[in-house]
Amino acid sequence: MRNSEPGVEEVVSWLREQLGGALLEAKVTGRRRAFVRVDREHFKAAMIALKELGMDFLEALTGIDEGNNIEVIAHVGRSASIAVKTTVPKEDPRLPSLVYLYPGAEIYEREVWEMLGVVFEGNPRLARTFLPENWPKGVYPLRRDYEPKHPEPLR
Amino acid sequence: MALVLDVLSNLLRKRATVLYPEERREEPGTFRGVLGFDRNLCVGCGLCWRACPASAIEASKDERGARPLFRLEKCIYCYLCVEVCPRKAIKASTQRAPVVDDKSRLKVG
Amino acid sequence: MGVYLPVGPQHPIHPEATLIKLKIEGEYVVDADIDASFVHRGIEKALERKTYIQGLFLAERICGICNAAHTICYSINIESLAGIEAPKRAQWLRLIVEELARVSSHLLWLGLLAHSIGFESLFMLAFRDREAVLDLMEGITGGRVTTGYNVIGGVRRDIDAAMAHKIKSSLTQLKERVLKYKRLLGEDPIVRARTVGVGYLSSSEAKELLAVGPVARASGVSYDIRVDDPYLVHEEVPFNPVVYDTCDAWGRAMVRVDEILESIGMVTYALDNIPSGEIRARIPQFFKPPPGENIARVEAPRGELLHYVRSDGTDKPYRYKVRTPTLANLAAVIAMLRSHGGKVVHIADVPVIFGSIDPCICCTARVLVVDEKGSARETSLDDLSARRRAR
Amino acid sequence: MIPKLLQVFVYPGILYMVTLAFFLEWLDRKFVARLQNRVGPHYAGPYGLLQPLADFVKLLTKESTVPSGADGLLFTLCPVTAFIVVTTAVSFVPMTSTRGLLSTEGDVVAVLALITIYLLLVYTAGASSPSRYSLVGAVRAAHMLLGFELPLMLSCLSVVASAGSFKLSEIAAQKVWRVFGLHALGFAIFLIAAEAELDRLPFDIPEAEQEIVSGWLVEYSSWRLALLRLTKDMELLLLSGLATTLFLGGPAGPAPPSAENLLYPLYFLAKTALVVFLLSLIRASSARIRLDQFVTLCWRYLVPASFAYLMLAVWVV
Repeated sequence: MRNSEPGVEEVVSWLREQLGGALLEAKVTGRRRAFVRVDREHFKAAMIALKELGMDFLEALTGIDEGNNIEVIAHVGRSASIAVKTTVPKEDPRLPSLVYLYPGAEIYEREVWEMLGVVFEGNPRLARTFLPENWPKGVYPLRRDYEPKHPEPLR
Repeated sequence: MALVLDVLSNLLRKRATVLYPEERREEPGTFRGVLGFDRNLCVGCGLCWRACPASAIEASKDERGARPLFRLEKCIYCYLCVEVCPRKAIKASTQRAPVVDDKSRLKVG
Repeated sequence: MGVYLPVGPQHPIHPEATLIKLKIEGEYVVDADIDASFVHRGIEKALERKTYIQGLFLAERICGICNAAHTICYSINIESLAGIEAPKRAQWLRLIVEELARVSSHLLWLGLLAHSIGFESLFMLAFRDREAVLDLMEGITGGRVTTGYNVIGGVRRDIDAAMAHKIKSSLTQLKERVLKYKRLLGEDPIVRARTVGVGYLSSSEAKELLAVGPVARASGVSYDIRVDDPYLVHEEVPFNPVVYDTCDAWGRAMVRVDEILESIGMVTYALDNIPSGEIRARIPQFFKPPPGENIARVEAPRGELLHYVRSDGTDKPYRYKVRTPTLANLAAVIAMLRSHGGKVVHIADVPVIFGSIDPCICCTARVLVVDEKGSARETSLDDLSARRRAR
Repeated sequence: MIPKLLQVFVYPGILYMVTLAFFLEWLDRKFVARLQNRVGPHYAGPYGLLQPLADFVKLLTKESTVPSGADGLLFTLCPVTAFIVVTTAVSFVPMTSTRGLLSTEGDVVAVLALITIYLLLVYTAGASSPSRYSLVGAVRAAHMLLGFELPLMLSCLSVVASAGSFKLSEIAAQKVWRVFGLHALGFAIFLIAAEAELDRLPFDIPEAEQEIVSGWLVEYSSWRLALLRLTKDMELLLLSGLATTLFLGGPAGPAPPSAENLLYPLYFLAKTALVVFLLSLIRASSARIRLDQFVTLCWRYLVPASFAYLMLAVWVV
């Protein structure tokens, strides 16, 4: 018994209808895969539109360092997986938090914040979870400019 | 309490544990084990040490030219080198990694 | 004023290297937070430095128990990125090994559940029965746990008739054992007393907190990637997803035990109807997929696993994201650990609740731990105890 | 005088009790292992017989530490007094003949009192060390005390009522098996209460590894821990010996009068082994219940059942 979620084309057409011009790019790359790009201001509107359509499951938040800006991808959907992409300049990496839409996203946002430095405004607890306690502030390991030293043996 | 009968039935069953040093577990014989290396087949092309994900193969030389030197302590037994070697000089085996006290005995080839 | 009790990373019995910070009043847990920063290995950063073929063997070691899931997800991800299609027989073989890995992972979890409620004998018996499945895995793939079986383009070894017969016979024996455990979970008064109503997660909470896998399916959320987004030959192998709606640790136990029975059925069916043919599509020596990005999703034993790759045309991925099921369930488990809404959580329930999501923290923590200031390791220990005293 | 000293320290005395305690621990570990399809102690001595002794000696060689912030005197005093208390209790139990090493009027009450004193020592031992885990363990031990104390005592008193005497040696002399028919209830209650008193599964709540590491034992090391573990073994000997005397008709058995003092210890051994077998069976087939569930189990089922058994023992049997 398949989940009662709409198909890929239906979602993309709904987004096009809801966001109109703000939807910069939308391509369906498989039976259940679609990549959609919006700019920063309409990221919140796009997520609300998806939630109204019944896509109530946020799979993951991916952060990618693209030189001078950081791309954040929100993977939404149980059977069809829609990737909502948006870019954020490195000097001012701020995005509205998705916690009020998906309370479980708090952990994903903490991870992207810790690894890439994208601040999600409105996240109740942007606390350190995955990096060790003595990790220096402001160093984001998943950024391209970060060169990991091979850990020397303790003794 | 529902496990009482099952637990009592274990009294009649032979013990499941294997007393390791004296007895050995009979193995299916398909284990991906320690690498073997045949120097005469090897032409020193270097495909193996480029392919190794754990950089466990060192490029070294001997009188006959370039040749790989396998470090078993880093090897993860993924057998990429076995597949990539054009001359089939690297041999598969089902022998488990040896437990040694000095690292020099962990070099193969 | 609660007392702060750390169920710490070095807890001798705690299966995973996480620090659960509990605020307790008497025997009741009032608040909880999780710090999973103790076993970070930097898989995602390392994957950016390895070629696609080498990266497979790193992805395989993200998690010890569900490594079939990770390798299948990685291979499918790169294959659809590069437009390669694994041969039919390879997809059937992948399905068999994946379901066998699920059986071994769920049996391991059953042992750990028994251990967390102090049921020593069930722990011993579950692990004894799991040995049969591990021997099968070694027979088919050459490795008990780190199988190295799936590669980009197909699988490495084939299953011949003798091996198929051996699988079927030992799985039928295993099936009786698992049916006995299922009856035990249903009838044993002490097991029921320790799991029924423990770790309550209502189905609305499960949806909100984005729970996945058995945790979601035990709370009435019917979400199984093998049904919703089939990736191997799941359409051709009949199976019905297991959904319970008791929303508690007992429900999760029953979901996992039923899934073992489902998987045994799938493997036996697959062995009878497997098509013949090639098992591996050759890929070029220096493999460079075209630039682009791709998402692969697999139903790992713990839940839905997502791999995302972004390639820039070179032989190394530009970015490789792995989101493991335990990361998705972390938010749900924090909510379960707090006594809320009339449901009181005892200290004795903490291992059961945390164990009920079948945590695999090594999967979840994947970024390199690097000491910037050389001797940081020593200072952090004093710093850790200093902070504890200050609290 | 010498034979008396010899008796107290060697034969039916401390040395014999300690070897018996180690033997029972070996029996229990070996039996639970067999039930779980394992091997159990195997390497120390023939069939692992010397394993408990090996553990004891190994612990003695370890460095003995007293945690800072612990109440030093109490921390050391508790293991020693606990051992003395339990050893005196064991000396009441008739092991080699129908008369124990010590035997006075009303020594059933004395044994029960000594058991309660031991349990209070468990609480002070846990409370005296500063670690959070031992504090939680100690409070749990005290909490459990309220649960199983009453059923244990009532089942003993019911046997005293049906035997008509408070002296263990007289009860043992009657050589009456009180296990069949109505007495099976009393025997079952005693076994469950004994399992709880020995902190063994399904009632090992004060030492629950998974939750509070090893409860009140967590800060103890080397000789103190060795002594505490020996005391636990002695307690196992005490309770199974008590069960033999009260319910299985003491160390008596069909034996010609001349070979009596040779066969009685063997009978005692066989019957105690039977009791340890039953205790191990309970341990091997159950999970651990929570503290609140334990207290409800005691007060809702065990206590009324033991009262009922007391009534029956007095009027019917």
